[in-house]
Amino acid sequence: MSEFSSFLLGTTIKCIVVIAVLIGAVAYTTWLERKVVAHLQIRWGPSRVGWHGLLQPIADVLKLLLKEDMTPGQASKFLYVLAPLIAFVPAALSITVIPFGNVAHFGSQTVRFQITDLNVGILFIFAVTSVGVYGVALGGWASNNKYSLMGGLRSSAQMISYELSLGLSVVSVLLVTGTLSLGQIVDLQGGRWFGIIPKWNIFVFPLFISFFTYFVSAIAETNRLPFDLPEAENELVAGFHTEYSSMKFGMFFLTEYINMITVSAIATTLFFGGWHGPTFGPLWLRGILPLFWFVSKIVAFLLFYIWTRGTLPRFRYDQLMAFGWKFLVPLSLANVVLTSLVVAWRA
Amino acid sequence: MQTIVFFIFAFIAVAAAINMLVQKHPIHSALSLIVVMAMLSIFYVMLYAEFLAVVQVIVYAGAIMVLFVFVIMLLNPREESHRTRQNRFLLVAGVPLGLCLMAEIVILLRRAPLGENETGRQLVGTTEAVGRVLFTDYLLPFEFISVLILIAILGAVVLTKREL
Amino acid sequence: METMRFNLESGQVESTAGKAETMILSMGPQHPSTHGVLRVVLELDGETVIKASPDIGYLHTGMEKLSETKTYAQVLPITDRTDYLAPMSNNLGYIMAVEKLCGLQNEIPLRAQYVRVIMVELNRIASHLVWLGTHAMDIGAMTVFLYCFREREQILNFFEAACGGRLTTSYFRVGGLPSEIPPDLVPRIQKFIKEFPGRVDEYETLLTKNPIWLRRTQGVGTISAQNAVAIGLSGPSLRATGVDYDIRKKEPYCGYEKFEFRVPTRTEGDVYARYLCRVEELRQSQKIVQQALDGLPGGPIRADCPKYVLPDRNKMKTEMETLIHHYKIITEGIHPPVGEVYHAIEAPKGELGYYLVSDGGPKPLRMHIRGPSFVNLQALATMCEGRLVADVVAVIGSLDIVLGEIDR
Amino acid sequence: MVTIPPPLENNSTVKRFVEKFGDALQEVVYFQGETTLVVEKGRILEFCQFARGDDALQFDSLADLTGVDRMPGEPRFEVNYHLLCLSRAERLRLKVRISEKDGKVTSVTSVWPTANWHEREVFDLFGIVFENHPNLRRILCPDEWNGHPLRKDYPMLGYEEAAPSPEPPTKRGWYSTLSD
Repeated sequence: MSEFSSFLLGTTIKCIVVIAVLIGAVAYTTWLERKVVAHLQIRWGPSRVGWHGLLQPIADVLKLLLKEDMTPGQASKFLYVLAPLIAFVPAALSITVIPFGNVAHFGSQTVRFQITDLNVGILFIFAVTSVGVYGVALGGWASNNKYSLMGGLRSSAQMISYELSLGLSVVSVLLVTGTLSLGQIVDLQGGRWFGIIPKWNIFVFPLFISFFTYFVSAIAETNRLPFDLPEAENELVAGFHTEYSSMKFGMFFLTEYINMITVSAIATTLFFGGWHGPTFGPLWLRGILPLFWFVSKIVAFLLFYIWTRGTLPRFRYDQLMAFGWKFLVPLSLANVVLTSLVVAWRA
Repeated sequence: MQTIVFFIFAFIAVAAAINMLVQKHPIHSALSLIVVMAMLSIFYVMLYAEFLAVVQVIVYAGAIMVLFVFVIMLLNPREESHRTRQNRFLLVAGVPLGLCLMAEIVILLRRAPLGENETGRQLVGTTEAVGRVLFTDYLLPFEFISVLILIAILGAVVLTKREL
Repeated sequence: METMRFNLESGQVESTAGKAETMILSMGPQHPSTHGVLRVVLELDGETVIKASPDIGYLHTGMEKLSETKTYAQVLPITDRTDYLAPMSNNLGYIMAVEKLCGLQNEIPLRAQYVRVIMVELNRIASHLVWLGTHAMDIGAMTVFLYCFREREQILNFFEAACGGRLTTSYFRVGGLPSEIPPDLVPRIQKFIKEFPGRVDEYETLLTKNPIWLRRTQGVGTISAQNAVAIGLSGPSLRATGVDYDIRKKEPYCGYEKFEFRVPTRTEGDVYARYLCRVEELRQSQKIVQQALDGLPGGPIRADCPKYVLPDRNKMKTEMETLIHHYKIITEGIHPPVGEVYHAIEAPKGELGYYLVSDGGPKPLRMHIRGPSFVNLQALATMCEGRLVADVVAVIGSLDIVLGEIDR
Repeated sequence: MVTIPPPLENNSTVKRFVEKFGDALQEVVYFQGETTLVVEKGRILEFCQFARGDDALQFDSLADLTGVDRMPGEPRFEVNYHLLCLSRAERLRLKVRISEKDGKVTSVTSVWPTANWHEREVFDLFGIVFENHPNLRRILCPDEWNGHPLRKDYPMLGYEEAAPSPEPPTKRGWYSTLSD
C-alpha cells in the first residue's frame, strides 16, 4: 500500500469514527443537559424511554427524522435548505484538528488520536467556525419571518463581535506556547511543576485571564445562555430557527451542541492540558486513559454550560454588545499586552 | 493528482465568480463571492501557504463578507431591476477598465517565473515566514496600514455617532 | 420609497417618507411571552420600539353578558375564570359586592372572614408565584419558574382540600363560606407558611442581586407616579412608583384592619421596583396568613340572614320557616334590593372592582368587572416607548397581566 | 335644587359639587354607603375636570368607567364613572343618563388618560359614542363585529342580525401598508 493511500484510508476511518462518536456525543449531551437541568429544577427530566431516559436521544432523533419537513411559502428555498448545512459542516469540520489523546500503540499499529495536526490548527478552527455564522444568518434571512430575521441579524452581529475577543484571548496562549498547532500546544503542557501542579496553561501566569475571556466569548459564540439572543425564545419565539422543522431544525440543533463540544475541547486543549493526566497500567490502558481524561475535561465544561443555563437570566441585546466591546475586547487586548510583557521578560 | 484537484476547484471558483455577476439578488451574489474566497483559500493551501489560506477565510469570508451579508439583510433590498445593467456609463468605463486589468494580469504572468519553486514553498506562506517578513522588511508599510485602518475605524465611529 | 402606514393611535394613514424606515412586528397573539393571547403591534426601528400598541380581545368570552342571564349564585363560577390565577380574589370581590348589595357587609361572622383572608392571601402568594416564575422565564432565568410552581402546587392542594377545586375554586358564598374547612387544613397551611420565607429567599438568591437581572430590569419600563395614577395603574405596579395605595389598608374589608402587615412601596417605578414590591408582598402575605391562622376564631361560618343566606341544614329539618327560606333561595335565588354597588378589593394584580346593578330580580341587571390587568395593560405603550424588543417582554412580565381578566 | 339624602347632608364632597354646579346635578343617591351623583349629560366633562382639579376634591384616579343598558327604561343608557381619591381613600360615582336616540357623551380621556380603554370598551359593548376620544375603535370584539353585545336587545341565540346602531365608521386594518 502506498503512503498516500494508507494515509487516505487511515484518515477516512478516523473521520468516520470521529463523526459517529461526535454525533453520539451530541445526542447524549442533550440527554445530559435535560437531565442535569431537570435536577437543578427539582424535576426528573427524561425518565420514560429507557433506563433514566437513556434512550431518549434516540427517540428524539427518530422524531426529528419522521417529522414533516416544512418550508414556508415565501422563503428563499435554496438558502433555506442550504443554511442548516452551512451551519453544520463547519461545526463538524472544526473537530478535525483537535487531539483527543496521545499516540497509542495497538500491536504494530501506531494511532494518533487526532485526524490531522495542522500547523495552523487553532487558526483553522477560527476560520471554519467563522463560516458557521452564515448558517444562522442565512437561515434567519431565508425563512422570511421577522423573528427569524431579527435572530439572524442578532447572531451575525454577536458572532462577529465575540470572535474578536475569542481570537484575542487565544493570542496570549499562542504567545506563551509559540505554536499554532494544537498537537504541539498539548505536548507542551505535559509534566508537572514541583511534582504536583500539572503544567497546564491555565496555571501559567496571565493565562487564566485569557481563559476567562475565551470561555465567556465562547459561550457567546455558541449562543448559549446568558448569551442566547439569536434564539431568545421569549422575545423572538425561536429566533433564527423559528420556521425550521424536522431534520433541518435537527441540523441547527446538532450544530449548537457540536459547537459546545468543540468549544469545550478547545478550552481543554489550550488551557487544561488536553489529554494529559495520570496514566498507569498496561499498554492499552495507557493508550486509552488520555482519551478518558480528555473526555472528562470536556464533560466538566459541558456541565458548566448546563449549570449556567439553569442559573442565569438572559442579557439584553445592547447589553450583550456593550459587554463584548466595552469589557471583553479591552480586557483581552490588555491581556495580550500583559502576556507579551511576561513572555519578553522571561526570554 | 494535484493538477486534477486544482482544476476542479479552479472551475468552481470561476463558476462562482460568474454566478456572482449574473445573480440578481445581492445576497446570492454575496454568497457566490464567499465561495470564490473559499476556493482561493484552497489554492493557498495547495501553494503550501496554510497561514494565508486560513487568514483568507477568517478575514474575508468570516468577517468582511459577514458584514456585507448583514447589511444586505438589514436593508433587505428586492431583486435588482435591469435598469442598472443598461447604464451606459458602465459600458463606457467598464470595458476599458476590464481590458486594463486583463493586460496587467497577462504582463504579470509573463514576468512571473513559471514552474515549481521548491525553495519558495517553505518560505512564503507559513505563519513564521509571513510574520518574519511583515515585521522586518515590511515593517514600515505594515505600521502605515495599521494607522490607516485605525483612522478608518475612528472615522466610522465618528460617522455613526454624529447625532450624539 | 414612500410608504403609507396606518397609524394605530390617531387612526390616520400617514406617510413614512422622510422618516427612518420602520418594521411592524406583530408580537402575539401566539408568542411565548405575551402571557396568553395578548397581541402587541410593535413599530420597530431596528430593535428599538417606536410604538407599542396592545391589541386585546382574543379571549373575549362575554362573561359580563353571561352574568346577566344567571342568578347571583350562578355568577360565582364565572368569576373564577376571569383572573384564573387568582380565583379566590375574584370570588371574594364578587361575593363582597353581592353582600354589599344586600346590605350584609357587617353580618359576616368572624371565622368566615378569617378563612376568606387566609384563602385570598394564599391566592395572592400563588398568583405572585406564577408571576415571578413567568417573569423570570421571560428574562431567561428558567429555573425560578419551576421553584415557584413547587410552592404554588402546595397552595393549590390547600384549595383543593377546602373546596374541591384547584384552579376554579368558586369558594365563597354570600354571607360566608359554603362549608367548614377540613380539620387538617390549618396545620398543613401552618407548615407550609413556616417554610415559605426560606423559599422566597431561594428565589431571591437567583434573581435579586444577579447583575444580569439588575441590568435587565433596572431603569426599564419606567413610569412616574403621576403618570401611573393618570393611567389608572393599581396594585404593586402602582406602589412601585411610590404611590402608597393598598385597598387592604386604605379601605379595609374582610377584617384586614386586624392584621399587621406592611405595604411595600418603591419609588423608581421600573421593572425592578415592581419586582421588589411583589416579592416583598409574598413575605407580607405570608405574615397575614400566619396571623390569621394563629387567631382563627371558632363560631359560625355563615351569616344568620335567612333572606340571602342558606340556613343551617339541621334547622331546616325542624323549622318550617327556615325550610321556606331555603326553598326560596334554592329555587329562585336571592333578590337583592334595587340599587347599584361597586366593590373594590385588592387582588394580587391591583384593584379588582365588581360593579353590580340590581333591579330587584334574582339576576343582576348588569355585572361589570373592573379587572386590574385590563387597566394596567394600558401603561404598556408608555413603558415600552423607545426601549428594545427584549424590554417589551420584561415590561409585559412586570405588569403581571392575565388575559382572561383583560378580555373577560 | 336637588334633594340630598340624609346620610349625605354633611358630606363635604357632595356639598362642594352642589355649590359649584347646582342645577346640573340632577340627583344624589345614597345606597349601601356609596354616593352617586347623577349629572347632566352635557356637563360631565366639566364635572370630571372639577372633581380632579379641585383642591378639596382631588379625585385623581378614575377607578372604573362602565355602561348600563336599562332597556326598556328611559333614558336607556347610563355611563358610570367610579372616581377615587387616593389621598382620602374616598370613592364617588358619577352617572350620566343617555337616551338611545342620542347615544353620545363627551370623552373624559383628557381628564384621566385611563378612560381611554374603558370608553373604548363601553363603545364596543354598548355602542355609546364618546366624543373627542382619541382612538374610538372596538377593543374586545373584532373590528368588523356587528352590533354591541352588552345591549339588552342583542340576540342571544341563533344567527339573528344584531340591531344596527349609530356608530362612526370603524377604523380597520392593523397593517394597511399601502405601498407607493
